[in-house]
Amino acid sequence: MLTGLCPLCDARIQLEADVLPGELVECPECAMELEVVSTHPIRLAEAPQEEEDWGE
Amino acid sequence: MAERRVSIVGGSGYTGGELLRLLLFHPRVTLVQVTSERFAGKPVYRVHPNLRGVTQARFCSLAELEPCDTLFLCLPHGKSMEQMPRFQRLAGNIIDLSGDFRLATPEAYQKWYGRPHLYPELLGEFVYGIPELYRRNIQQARYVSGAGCNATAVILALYPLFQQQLVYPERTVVEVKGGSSEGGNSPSEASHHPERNGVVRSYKPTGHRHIGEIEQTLGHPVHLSATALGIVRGILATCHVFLKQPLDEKSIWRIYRNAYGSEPFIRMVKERKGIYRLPEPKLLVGSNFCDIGFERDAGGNRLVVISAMDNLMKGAAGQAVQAFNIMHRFPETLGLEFPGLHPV
Amino acid sequence: MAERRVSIVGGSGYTGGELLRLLLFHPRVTLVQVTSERFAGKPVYRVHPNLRGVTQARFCSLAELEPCDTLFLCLPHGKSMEQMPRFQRLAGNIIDLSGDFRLATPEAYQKWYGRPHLYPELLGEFVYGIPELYRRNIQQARYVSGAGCNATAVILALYPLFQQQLVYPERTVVEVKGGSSEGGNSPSEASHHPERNGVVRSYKPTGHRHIGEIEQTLGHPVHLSATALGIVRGILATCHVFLKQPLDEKSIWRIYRNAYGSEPFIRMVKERKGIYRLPEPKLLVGSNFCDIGFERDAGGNRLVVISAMDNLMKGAAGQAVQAFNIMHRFPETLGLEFPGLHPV
Repeated sequence: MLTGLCPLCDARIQLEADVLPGELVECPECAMELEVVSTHPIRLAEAPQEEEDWGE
Repeated sequence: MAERRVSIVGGSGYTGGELLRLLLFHPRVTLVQVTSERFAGKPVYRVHPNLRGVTQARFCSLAELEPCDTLFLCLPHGKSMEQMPRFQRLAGNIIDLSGDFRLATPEAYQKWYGRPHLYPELLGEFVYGIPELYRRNIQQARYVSGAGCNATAVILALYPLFQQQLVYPERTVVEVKGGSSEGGNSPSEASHHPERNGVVRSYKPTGHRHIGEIEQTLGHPVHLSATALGIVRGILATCHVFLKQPLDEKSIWRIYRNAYGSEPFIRMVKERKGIYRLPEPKLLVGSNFCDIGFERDAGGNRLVVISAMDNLMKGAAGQAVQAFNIMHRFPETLGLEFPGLHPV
Repeated sequence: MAERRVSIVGGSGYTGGELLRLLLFHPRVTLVQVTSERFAGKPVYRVHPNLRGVTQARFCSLAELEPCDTLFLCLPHGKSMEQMPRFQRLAGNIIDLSGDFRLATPEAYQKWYGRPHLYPELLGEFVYGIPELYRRNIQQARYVSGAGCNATAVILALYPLFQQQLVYPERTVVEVKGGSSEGGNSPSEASHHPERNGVVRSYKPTGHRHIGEIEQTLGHPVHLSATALGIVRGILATCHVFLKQPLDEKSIWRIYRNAYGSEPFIRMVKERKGIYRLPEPKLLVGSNFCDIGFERDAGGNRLVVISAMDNLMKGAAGQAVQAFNIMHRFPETLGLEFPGLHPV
């Protein structure tokens, strides 16, 4: 397993050893959708997505 | 870890009933007695109908109280201290859920409870019962005083920021929103359903008694208002603090993760998606969780910290059992595993 | 009694979520998989926020379903039967919470579910999952079909009277009052809060689908109406039956005590004093109890029988786990001890 850091909340995220750049991962703590930018070293960035309307 | 023989003094109120529910299912507790002057001799489910068929236990009067290992006191403020010497003779450990031994000085007690303290010399013997802040003291303690429900919600939300002096304390503004069970089970004009249902009632815009405990623990008073809502259980504390230095989201996460990351009963809840993105008290009904979230105000230096809990659980009976587990080296979550319900 | 490897098919709905909560804390269960097409790969607490910090389990897709000991099916009506042969290959025991295998004949299924049954030959292999009536059959069963929530409330209330032919069946009138969680978690115009909150909505005055199961079990159809209230969980069934012979209170108590006296999850609630003198559903939220009470109409031969339960627990997930315990010779109350909360 590889470990990446969430760019938003700094949580440690466990990634499969064979994870590929471009794969989408979800941060277990802040539910942010993240994109694997690089694997050596592991770098994660906010995946481009529009925020759902919360309906209020 | 032998079983503990435990009794509840004042078991007919909502807090006493919740404690009874937890202790009846606690694997290391033998429940000896539950006192109630008004219902002495009656079965407990007469007052706590959720316990129908669960127990045949009956209330006894305070006069019949026998020695035991641990006494939980659920008496009204003022009644606890009145008989404390007698309770000390009856049990090696005491957990008092009233406000009588929360404040460290007789002056503070006079100020917030409006009467002189009868046993000021005992105040130092009680540890303030918030495990996340005082776990080591509780481990050594003979006597623990349960913290107030609103105080617990505000203290847990703000303690990491105040401890590291990251905010201007005197500018802190908090509004706690709570339910009708905080008022206890005696009816009044104001709790009559047609008057009470669906309200958004500013019942304590200022002068809420829990400010005393908050000031004592955070080192500063906070501007606190309390609003009652149309729910029965649940507290949501919305805390407005003003940062001395700008902090990005990641550092705020880090501050709270360092403070509470390994706590069994605190969950950080701040999510970008889903229905429940920030703490929601209704999800915590019956559980011992305190959920904490936050949001930075992009425009300035305001940080809004939000905490939620069940006032009868983490705000009273649940936290008392958590302290009980710590005092007797039981696993801290023992008997407190119920995760809450959804939908509810 | 070895552990059972268990999976849930369709775990993202309210019933699936409640089942997940119960099975996560069941001491004899190893939870293998929880499927959801819509949320495959996502953590389960994304959809069931009360499970935050309780489990790191993630949904998988139905295609990834592996063999296990027991499969709980929480798919919409029609979806369960579509893939039943595949589920039969994957697990020795199946508990289906949909309506697909509740009715004994394809004709009844066509009538109440408006579509032909795809595997009529399998109908006979499923035992109708009300333990209080079919405990022995369930003990021998490979497959159990969970009963409908309203059907369970009405059947348990009336079975003793119908079984002993003490009433005029065709004159029986029942109104079940329920909450919004019965409708599942997909939003609609009618479930939009400003429209749904505080309603007393006659959503099924006639033709409620559960009549089929009730008729099949009691041997007679009943006149059933369903009303939706401003609660989330909870059912109260008010049943009006008309006695052939006059019966005094004592004999009615005796009839119900003989039928349910030793049942772990049925409590008779009929008291002269206190706030909760007859069954109250809000007290049962999260518990597996069905409370039953009654009152004779002094004027004539009408008897009003009242039953209450949590539609997601005794009316669905709780009763499914109760059947699971019976099928595998576990203590029937295992994992179902939560007594409900008060006040709530």
